[in-house]
Amino acid sequence: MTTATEPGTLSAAQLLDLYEEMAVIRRTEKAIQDLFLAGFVKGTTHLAAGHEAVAVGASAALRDDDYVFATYRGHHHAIARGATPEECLAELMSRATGVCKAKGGSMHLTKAESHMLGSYAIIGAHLPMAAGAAWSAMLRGTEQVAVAFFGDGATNIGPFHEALNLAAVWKLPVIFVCENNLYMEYTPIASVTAVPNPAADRASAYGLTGEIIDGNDVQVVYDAVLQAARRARAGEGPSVIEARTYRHYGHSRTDPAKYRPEEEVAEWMARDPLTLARDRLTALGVAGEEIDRVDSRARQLVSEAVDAAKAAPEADPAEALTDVWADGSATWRT
Amino acid sequence: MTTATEPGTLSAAQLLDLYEEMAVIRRTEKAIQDLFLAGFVKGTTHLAAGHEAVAVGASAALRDDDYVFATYRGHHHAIARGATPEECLAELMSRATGVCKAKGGSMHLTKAESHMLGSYAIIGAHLPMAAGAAWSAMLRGTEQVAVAFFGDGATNIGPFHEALNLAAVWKLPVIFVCENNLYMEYTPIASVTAVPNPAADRASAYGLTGEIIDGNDVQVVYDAVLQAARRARAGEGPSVIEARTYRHYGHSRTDPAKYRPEEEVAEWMARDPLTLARDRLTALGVAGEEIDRVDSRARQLVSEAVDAAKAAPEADPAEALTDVWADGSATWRT
Amino acid sequence: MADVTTGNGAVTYRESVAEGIAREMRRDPTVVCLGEDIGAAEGVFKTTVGLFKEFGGRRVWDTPISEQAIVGAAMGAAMTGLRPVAEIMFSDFLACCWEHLAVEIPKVRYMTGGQVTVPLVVRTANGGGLGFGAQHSQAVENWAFTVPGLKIAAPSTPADVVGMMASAIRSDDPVVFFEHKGLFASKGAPAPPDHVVPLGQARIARGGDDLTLVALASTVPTALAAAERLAGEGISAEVVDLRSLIPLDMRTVLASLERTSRLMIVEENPYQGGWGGTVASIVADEGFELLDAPIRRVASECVPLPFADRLEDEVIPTVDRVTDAVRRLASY
Amino acid sequence: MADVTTGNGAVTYRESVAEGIAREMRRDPTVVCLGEDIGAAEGVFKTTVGLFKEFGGRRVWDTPISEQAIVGAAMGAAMTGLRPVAEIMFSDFLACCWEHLAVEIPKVRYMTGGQVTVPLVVRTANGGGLGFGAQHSQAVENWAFTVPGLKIAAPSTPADVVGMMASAIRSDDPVVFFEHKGLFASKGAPAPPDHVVPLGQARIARGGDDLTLVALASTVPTALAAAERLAGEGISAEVVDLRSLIPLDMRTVLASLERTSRLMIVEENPYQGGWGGTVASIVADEGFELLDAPIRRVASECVPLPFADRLEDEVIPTVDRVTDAVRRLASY
Ligand SMILES: Cc1ncc(C[n+]2csc(CCOP(=O)(O)OP(=O)(O)O)c2C)c(N)n1
Ligand SMILES: Cc1ncc(C[n+]2csc(CCOP(=O)(O)OP(=O)(O)O)c2C)c(N)n1
Ligand SMILES: [Mg+2]
Ligand SMILES: [Mg+2]
Repeated sequence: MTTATEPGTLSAAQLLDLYEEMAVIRRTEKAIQDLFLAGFVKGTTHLAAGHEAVAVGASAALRDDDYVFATYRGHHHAIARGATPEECLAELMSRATGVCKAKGGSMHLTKAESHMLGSYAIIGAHLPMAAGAAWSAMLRGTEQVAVAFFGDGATNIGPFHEALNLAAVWKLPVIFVCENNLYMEYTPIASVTAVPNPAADRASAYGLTGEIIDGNDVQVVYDAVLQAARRARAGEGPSVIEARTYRHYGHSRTDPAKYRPEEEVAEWMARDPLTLARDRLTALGVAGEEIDRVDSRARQLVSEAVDAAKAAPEADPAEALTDVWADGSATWRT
Repeated sequence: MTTATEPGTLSAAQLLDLYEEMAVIRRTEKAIQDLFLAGFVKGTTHLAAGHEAVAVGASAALRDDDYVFATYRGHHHAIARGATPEECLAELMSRATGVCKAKGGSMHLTKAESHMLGSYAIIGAHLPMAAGAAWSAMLRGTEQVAVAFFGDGATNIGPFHEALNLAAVWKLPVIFVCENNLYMEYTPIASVTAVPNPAADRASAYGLTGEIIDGNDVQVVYDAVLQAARRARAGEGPSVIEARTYRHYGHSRTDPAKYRPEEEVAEWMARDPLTLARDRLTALGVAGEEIDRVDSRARQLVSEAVDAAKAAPEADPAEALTDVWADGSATWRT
Repeated sequence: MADVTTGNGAVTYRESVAEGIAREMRRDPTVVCLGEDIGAAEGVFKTTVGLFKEFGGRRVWDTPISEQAIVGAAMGAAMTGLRPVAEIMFSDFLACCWEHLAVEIPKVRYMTGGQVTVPLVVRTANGGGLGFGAQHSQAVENWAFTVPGLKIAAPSTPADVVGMMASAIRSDDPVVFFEHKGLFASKGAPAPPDHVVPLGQARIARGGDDLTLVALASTVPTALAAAERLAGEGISAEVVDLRSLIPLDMRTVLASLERTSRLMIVEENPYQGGWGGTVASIVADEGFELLDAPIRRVASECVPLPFADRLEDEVIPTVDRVTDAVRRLASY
Repeated sequence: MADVTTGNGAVTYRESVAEGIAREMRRDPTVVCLGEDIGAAEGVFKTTVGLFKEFGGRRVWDTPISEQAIVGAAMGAAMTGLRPVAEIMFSDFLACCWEHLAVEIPKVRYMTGGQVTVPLVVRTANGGGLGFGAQHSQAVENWAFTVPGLKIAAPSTPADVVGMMASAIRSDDPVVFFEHKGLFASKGAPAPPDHVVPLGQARIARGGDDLTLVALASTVPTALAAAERLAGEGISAEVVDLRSLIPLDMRTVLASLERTSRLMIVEENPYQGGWGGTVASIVADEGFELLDAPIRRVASECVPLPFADRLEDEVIPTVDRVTDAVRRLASY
């Protein structure tokens, strides 16, 4: 991961790295959609295509040992924090080589060894966990930061409130990043939320300032998270960042997202995070062919990952009865 | 109940009625404390002495068919909404004549026939219920209002957040009245809350304005609730009122409340709601003897209530196995 | 999960949910629905299709993601003249409003000495078998079963969905109504007009003499399929569909045992703390003398639900597991 | 509830809670406590007396009334190097954080394929008998028992409190630690230094030949008092203190039954969905041939807890009810 030290100072090379990560995520999501339709991926999926800049920009602004907690829409965060497309695809395709041994699935991608501490499928649940990880970092004196990514819809559930209050009172090094994509499932967020900016407009209820940013611009996300992380490490407590973004697919599975007005979709598609990053790269003098090269490298990487995942052995049924307890077993009685 | 029609227009006679209600509550709380120490009241109690003006002022501003939901510290609300001291005392003394047949106890005083829909002992639980009652009133077109009374400590729990958001989004005729007595149990509320005014400073997170009022001045409470109720009936949605007040006893049972600074206690004792009301009455030209007469009537009423409750038969053990289901039974299997 | 098809005119379990609610909404104007995405979107499981269109936004309310507010508001509304039907999308999310469901709703009538009545229904999609992973696949009917004061419905057929929905909505007591995700696509005979199935009456889903299989919701088709297979081997299994856990119809179970003398309980919730434990304990007490063999329970393994199909099949009762277990019990 | 006094040097169950925590906090600097009013106020049940004084505000944290944040933060901290001990004041309030306790904490290890470990303890005051009413008196050990992935401790003596607290805090698995409100004032022998009682090992609290009483926490003294009374009538009851529900020590129960052939389970949680159902069902399966009589369960009635003492005594298992039930079972 490429880390600048000051906001606004990402070099062309650094930005190109971030572009590549976003392209990899985008290709992976596309692959997953295809694999789902082809019956290789079971259950459900919540694709994050369109949200890439949030994950990649934030991740680049963090230390490798900072903690990340994500939602069921978490493929982008898993990959941005070091899970490979192959192990994610293998997970979704129920392979033994899946990042969670095919026991988690799409909604629970986790890469603990790189401090990506999980994807959680109950709305709001992981906000207190992130506060707890930050509390732990604070007590252990490690200057680590914890980040919780969550949707606009999550701002209306109880744990959001409890986590933000606790974090503020204890001045915890935690960053709450709302990926506001304007919808909770099929319902426009405005129709079920009492304030226009679901996260930012509530920061003051916890004595915090809320920041609304362009979640499709990787540079902007990077800057905002870098500064929030700096405040957190300096003991200045939590931050609330509301990153406005948009999903390219429906909410889950085969949802065609017909409930979204066409103009809205068109407007946001024009603001695709990959397009915005490409524009920035061009402005920094990076040649189109160079970006294309990166693009085809991403395509190549994901296509190999798909093949490898397909070729991997299916999950072992014996795994069903392991990993409940720390001793590896599932034994609950004598 | 005596109801003025405009804020600030309570007559001396009306105010004297409210004074009397407060005096009755105060005497009842004192009686309960004594009965607890004498072993007549089992379990626990959370006395509301000091909070009388909130219950009495609010109640006077409401229609008889408006709904009230209270907490485990709810004796004052039960009495203000029409439960008699005798049936409350009987409840606490485990008598068959208790307002809940001695099945509820101190924390659950309820007088449904006068729309006092219960006292709830899990912090925050009743805020969504009040929203639901308001929703029901709205749908039934009755112009009833629902009021939830709760403590400062309750503002940090999830249901507070969910209830306020839902109420605001649905524009429900509900009034959220926080009795901010500066402590959650033994802990100063400021030490666990991210904003100085736990309820009022959060109203904006739901697009509402929060009002901070003197909860010890019955006229002030009356005015604030009257206006909130008017807004609610006019379809203007929920209100948040933070009434600053203070408890005269400890949190519960025999808590001597040593954690409160002496000067703070003294300051608030000087602002006893009964004293403030007496001052207002005097200013309105009511003679001291008249107030004293009211006081002794209250003392008399409560002392008779204590005697009657003591003389009442003990709760019938057979009652343990009734009232689970609407058919009166507790039968769960064939 | 096997679909139970009954030829022409068959309807799905899924559409029967909306049908059951609609029938009651037509009958009684105080019935209102609330939940996430149940209105214009018609529910993530398409179990509220048509309701918003027919009854409009004053009867069908979309909510924020606020399970405590949903169930808490339903309670307040039920206490004040409405009959709310609250949807909690996945039964796993009952955990988010467990306080209201376990500590408020079932206790308020009792603790007020009978002063208030709480006629509400909490509907929820329960159970596994669809690869939704650990947090969207639990069978949690046993959670509700730990709480005195809740009625618990868990239909296994489309007609029962309609008939039990009628009972649930008309009930003056709170009802948790478990709709099984694995059964949504299954088909069966449509409910006749005015169909009402009382809560607390088990149904003999298949007669038999050698052994009694007690099942609920998803495990009814599982038990039936096992019984069908075993019939070919000369083992005659009776299948009792409990239909509801509270009230619990032990009379039907004990009556069946009087003939069969052998009991196997097939439940989807985990073995530890599963409802079958209580059923078994009642039989081991009151039906002790009827028994010719040990009581067996086929329940889910005591692990979270895994994502991969092949793993999930190791955890949830399958026709294979039930068949094997019956063979062993029959030859005891 | 009867106090179990053992003469001089006896300590209370209540003070043993703080002692047990303090011992572990001295041993291991990663042990931290959080909860409402547990710091300077030393806990509403006085079960954290001395901790704030000895370990200070960096180890003992007062929280807002935010049960979800308490347990959720404990989970996040446990995943990142601490061993948090979270207090949920009354076990009824586990309902407020049920989502974290039932759907997050016990599943995260499994659903990540073993990537993370969650070494935390959630301590809580459980049970009735003190006139606290419907929302502060529940025995909810059976709620936890429905959830695979939680260990469940419920000690009945002061020494066990200390020894099991050591095991719970040292455990790399999440443990729900039920402290019984009715036992806080009871006394017993103090725990020796370095006392560790492994989870999952039942204890024969009293030997006997005619019948086995399986008990837990508050029902251990109840069963012992009943056994004492019955001894005078010539009935010799063995009392097994399960100590923990998960792991569940069925070996000890079945071994006892090999001698006594009669089983009665005494549990405080309600009969419907009580843990005794699972114990009974295991015995009715694996111990079927050992049994000379029906399995009986004395549990709480299936109602919310009433306030008045005389009513509460009708609901919760008492020495009288157990004694009567044993007499009937012994003469079966
Ligand atoms: C407590 C809970 N309630 C409901 C759901 C079902 N659900 C899954 S995603 C979702 C919408 C979430 O919207 P948002 O937070 O905006 O995130 P997005 O999906 O847009 O990324 C809902 C309601 C859930 N998972 N958890
Ligand atoms: C969910 C929940 N957590 C904790 C408690 C224990 N408890 C009872 S009263 C109380 C303090 C409440 O403080 P506040 O809301 O300010 O009300 P007050 O008692 O001051 O009137 C606490 C923590 C509870 N009843 N419910
Ligand atoms: Mg969204
Ligand atoms: Mg307070």
